[in-house]
Amino acid sequence: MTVQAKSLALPKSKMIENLGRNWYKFSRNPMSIVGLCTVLLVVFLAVFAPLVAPYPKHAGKFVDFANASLPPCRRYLFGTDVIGRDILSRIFFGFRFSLTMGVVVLSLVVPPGVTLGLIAGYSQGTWIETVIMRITDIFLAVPPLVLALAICSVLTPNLFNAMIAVSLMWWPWYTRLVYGLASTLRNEFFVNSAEALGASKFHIIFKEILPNCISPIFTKMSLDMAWVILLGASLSFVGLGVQPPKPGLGTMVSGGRNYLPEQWWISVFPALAIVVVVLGFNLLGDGLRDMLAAEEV
Amino acid sequence: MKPTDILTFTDLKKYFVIGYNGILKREPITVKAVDGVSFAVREGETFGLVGESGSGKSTVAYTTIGMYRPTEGSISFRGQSLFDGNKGRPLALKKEIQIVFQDPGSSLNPRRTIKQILELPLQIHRRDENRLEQVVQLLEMVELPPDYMYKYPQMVGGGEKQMVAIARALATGPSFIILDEPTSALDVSIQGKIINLLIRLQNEFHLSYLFITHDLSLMRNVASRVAIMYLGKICEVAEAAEFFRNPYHPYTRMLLSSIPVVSEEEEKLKPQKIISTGEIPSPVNIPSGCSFHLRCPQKMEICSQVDPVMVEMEEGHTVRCHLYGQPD
Amino acid sequence: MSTPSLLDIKDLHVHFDVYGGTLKVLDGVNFTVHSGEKVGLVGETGCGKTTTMKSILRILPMPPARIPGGEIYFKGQDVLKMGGDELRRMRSEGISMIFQDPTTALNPVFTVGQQLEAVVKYSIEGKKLSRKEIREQAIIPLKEVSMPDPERMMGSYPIQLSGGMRQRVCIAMALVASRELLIADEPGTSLDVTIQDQILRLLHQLVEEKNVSVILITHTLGVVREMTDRVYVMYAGNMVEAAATEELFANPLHPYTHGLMAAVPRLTGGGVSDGIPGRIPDYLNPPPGCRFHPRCDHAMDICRQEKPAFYKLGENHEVACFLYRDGEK
Amino acid sequence: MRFITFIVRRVVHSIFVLLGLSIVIFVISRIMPGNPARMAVGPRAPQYVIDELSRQMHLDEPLHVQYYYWLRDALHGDLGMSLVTRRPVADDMKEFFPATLELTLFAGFIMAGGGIFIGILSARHKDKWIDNLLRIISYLGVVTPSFIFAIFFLLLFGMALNWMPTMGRLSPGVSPPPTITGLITVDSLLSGNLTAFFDALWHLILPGIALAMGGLAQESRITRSTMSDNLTKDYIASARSLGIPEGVIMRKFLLKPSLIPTISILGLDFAGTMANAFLVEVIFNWPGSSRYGINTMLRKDLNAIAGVVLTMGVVFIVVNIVVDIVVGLLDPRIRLAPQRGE
Repeated sequence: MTVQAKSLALPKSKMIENLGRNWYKFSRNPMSIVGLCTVLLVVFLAVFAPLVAPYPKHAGKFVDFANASLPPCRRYLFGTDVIGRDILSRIFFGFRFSLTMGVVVLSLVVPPGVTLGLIAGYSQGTWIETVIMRITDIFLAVPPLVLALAICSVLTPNLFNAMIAVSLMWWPWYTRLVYGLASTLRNEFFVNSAEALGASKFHIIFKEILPNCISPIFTKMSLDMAWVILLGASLSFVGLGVQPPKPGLGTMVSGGRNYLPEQWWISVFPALAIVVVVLGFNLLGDGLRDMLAAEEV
Repeated sequence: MKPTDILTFTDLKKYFVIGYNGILKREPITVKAVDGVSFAVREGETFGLVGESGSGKSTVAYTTIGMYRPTEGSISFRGQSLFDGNKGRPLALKKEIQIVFQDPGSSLNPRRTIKQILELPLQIHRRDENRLEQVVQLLEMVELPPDYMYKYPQMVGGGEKQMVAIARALATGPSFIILDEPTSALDVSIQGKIINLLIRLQNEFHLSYLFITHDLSLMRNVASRVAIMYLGKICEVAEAAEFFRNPYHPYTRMLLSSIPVVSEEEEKLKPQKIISTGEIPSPVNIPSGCSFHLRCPQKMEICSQVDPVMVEMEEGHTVRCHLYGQPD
Repeated sequence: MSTPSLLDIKDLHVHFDVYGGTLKVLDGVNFTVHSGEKVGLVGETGCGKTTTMKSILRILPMPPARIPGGEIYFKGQDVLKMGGDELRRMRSEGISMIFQDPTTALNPVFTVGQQLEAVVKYSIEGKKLSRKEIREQAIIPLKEVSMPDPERMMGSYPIQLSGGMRQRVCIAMALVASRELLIADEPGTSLDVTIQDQILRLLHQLVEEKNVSVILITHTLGVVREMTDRVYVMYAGNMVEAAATEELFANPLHPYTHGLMAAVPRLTGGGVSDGIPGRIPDYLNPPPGCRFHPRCDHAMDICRQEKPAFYKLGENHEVACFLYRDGEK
Repeated sequence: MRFITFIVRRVVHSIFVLLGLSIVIFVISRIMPGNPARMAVGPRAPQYVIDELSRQMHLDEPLHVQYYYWLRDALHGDLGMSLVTRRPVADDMKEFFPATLELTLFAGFIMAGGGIFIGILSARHKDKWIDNLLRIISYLGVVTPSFIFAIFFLLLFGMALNWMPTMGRLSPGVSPPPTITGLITVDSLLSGNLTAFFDALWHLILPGIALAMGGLAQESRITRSTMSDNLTKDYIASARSLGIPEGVIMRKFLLKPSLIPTISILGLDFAGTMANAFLVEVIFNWPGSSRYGINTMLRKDLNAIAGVVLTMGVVFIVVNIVVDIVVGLLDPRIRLAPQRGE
């Protein structure tokens, strides 16, 4: 009666077939592919900035008044700023700051936010749920940028403190998302059945409920990458994020503001860079939602 | 030797507070989902519990497996109470009582394979044997091919999902299974297979069942004894054949006469046309006296004042209705 | 044909375009209703009953749905070729449909009164009525469905009503818009047995009074036996058998109908049959020939190759099965 | 009756949230490295002045006592002194806040009105060229931060085409109306000074639209997707099958249920608008409390920061309550939700 177990291993064809099905749903909307390519390009430029940028030295302390305020030309595709630094190269390095901001904030925010949301969602009707959700409500009572500004202003302004400020502000959004999901899943019969079997709380929260929340969390993470970069640029713009001479995209836009409209390229190109990065992550996020949402049905 | 009782319900009550009236005085609005239910299931028997929505039959099931704690009264399994003290139910007792839910779609986790689903009870209750072999055995027990273990629930049909749920219930080697409307969500053509499978398993493993459904024709073919519930209370209990041949309680008769049947003999069996009238009252404000009096064609004066008590008409056939005399 | 047919569906095909290909759901459906007749349509989940009915009123969501072939004649006119106004006239005066789930068939943010008045206002003779007259017209159907306190009902929202009440409101709305054909999609199946019994008896009485023809869709054989004159049995997108109700219950021919009849538990006890083995076919690539052959124990080679036509047996009993190809068993 | 208990519970809940917020802000202002008293009087002040000020500010007492005094003063409207303007923060807020309120309300109207209009337009002509065009525009709106919109608008309409003013709330020549509500457009209407009204409106357009773009995009996306979802619902098919003309279905039976999600996220989008006001006001030199906030933040003026953030919190909570009430009126399912029986 015992059956040869090895023959029952998960057939390779099954995994490939799943991949094919997901790619089909992801790529049905061409914009998602545009998003994916944009993100890959930005990541490539950020990682290989020193090799790829035409003037890597311009990203640091560098002065070249001879070539200051040149409009876009063959030697400087995006022109130079008032101190003669090539804007294109600085944008490549600027991508580094944006991506680090996004990755660091998300890795600081998602684990605690999701765990608190799961615990609150599972322990419905108990004081644990009330405490966690009330604290979340407080943080969500004020727009994230405002509180981030407040925290930044208190700390010495630099990229690291900006990341801390945004992270302090951002975890409640995940707690509320996962709380919503977990509190409905909590009443599904497969959870009741696991409890009746005597499964541990840990198993129920992390092995039964969490897998059903993965796709909405993943979709939100890719959309939030865009939001966090946007927020970082805003902080830098008002001088609370990346400090000159480091090439933060927001800082560059703010730096060029007083030279408008004559030397428009100093602000416009970094602004476009921000839009491109944020657009890329948004399109990627929507594509992921289409791919993963169909899973729910 | 009189068969011993495996599961005994004594005056079980379960009230839910679902809100508060007024802003200041905040007196609670309670729903009396189960309001004093007593019956016993014998070893190896299939005891049927039938009733419409709001009757409390599912609440009885959920309280038995520990999803809710009873407000009053008790449930005891082979003499041992299921709810002593407020610490959880011992694992040994959890092993003995299992449940199969109505909706196969929501009782299996869509994100876990059937192998993972079946492994959970094995991990908790039967740590000794080789896990993979046990899973294959369980699948064969419910007539499913072994390669089903790598599928996700949504890859299989409704009937097959319910078979997996039955396999999961059998995994701990229980002696009592609650079947909460196991085939209501399935088409008639698949229902037969599940019912016959359950009967075969009952004989093979000497299981006792509490079978819950609103479909009386199905109940006639499954249960040995039947109890009918209305708004949290039992109205009538009888041996199956007797229950359908000679129903006493007006509600039982009304329910029987409302069922659409397929053959002439069944038509003859149905009591003469009792026109069902009125809506099922909401369990929030249950009518006074006998809760059925608003819809009862043989309503008497006393029915709206005094709530009748269970009376034994014949051996094993009890009914709760003023028509049949009450102990003075 | 004796009396002129009110509704005549000829060789209707309906396909749905989805991920991975096309669902060939309806595969040449033929269905007729004569005026004043009560016709039952029996079939299990996913056999295409509701798709057929929705194509009559052309309320199938296109895309993903598509009608590659077939005609639907209502009083001699092909519905699929009707222009906007003719279609609207047919819907507001000819045919109306009672949806299966009363909780989703009523607009949640409008009162019962507002929805009923809208149906009256945009019906053909509704144009010349004043606001007051519209309101009076709207209350009448509520009384006809024996609704307690119709005045208060006009002002309440669907969420405030019980399942049974909502079902009655759906019937009332359908009464305003149907002079000739009423389609009831599984009326009351989502409700309790005693409430469903009230709804079915109400429907029966209204149909008699207004002598409207009815198509009653259901998956419960008992309901068909008590409520209809003639029955169609449907399986996987095809009509497999059609007959007068007593004839069908006395002498079921098609193996699927046999299996269905045997599977229904009887009040008289005697245990339950094992039902029909296997599962309904996948519409992406349905089995060739007769779509029931993978589950049929009488399957012959011809069944696996060709699609059986509707063979006539006796006065009005038709069956699509090669066992009866030459007229008798 | 249940709706009123719903609102009362909502208000009580908001008060607790506000209290929590005040604790968060207080903690932020106290974790600052360095002594707040020294910051207040500047580095060159003699030590005894600093010690005296510390005592006055109760800095020597435990944290929770400090919080108690701070809260008590705040409730009496005394938010402490601002370093930047040397005036009580409360007065600064009275002077600057109405300007921000006017700007954000103006942006709010554009966002709600425009968002719903565009959403309906693109849902009605689903997948036609106009729908795709609107979707791309709304996408850009979501993606581009408002300060970049502000700069583009400033560059294009302000400087290049010179259609609209790009500085302040009123042109120099125009006499401002008497301040009744502090909102120039409203005051000028009340006092019948039409030239000031149109001039103020003219000044509002550029910063207002720049601020509203993000919210406009979100609102139109939500309206469009809800409308296309609801199109497949049973009650729409049922309305069609009962002969109700398509136009009536779209305008009435489809529109009302589809607006509910749109309005419920209005609160969230309005928050986004208030946050972005910080940047737009700096760019357009708009004398609002957000620009005041930025200046105080750059100079670490703790009391002012606390005042600005607290006001922002109060406004946001009030807006959310209003949104909940409107949604409750629109959607009977919330207003009359029956008791959850078994």
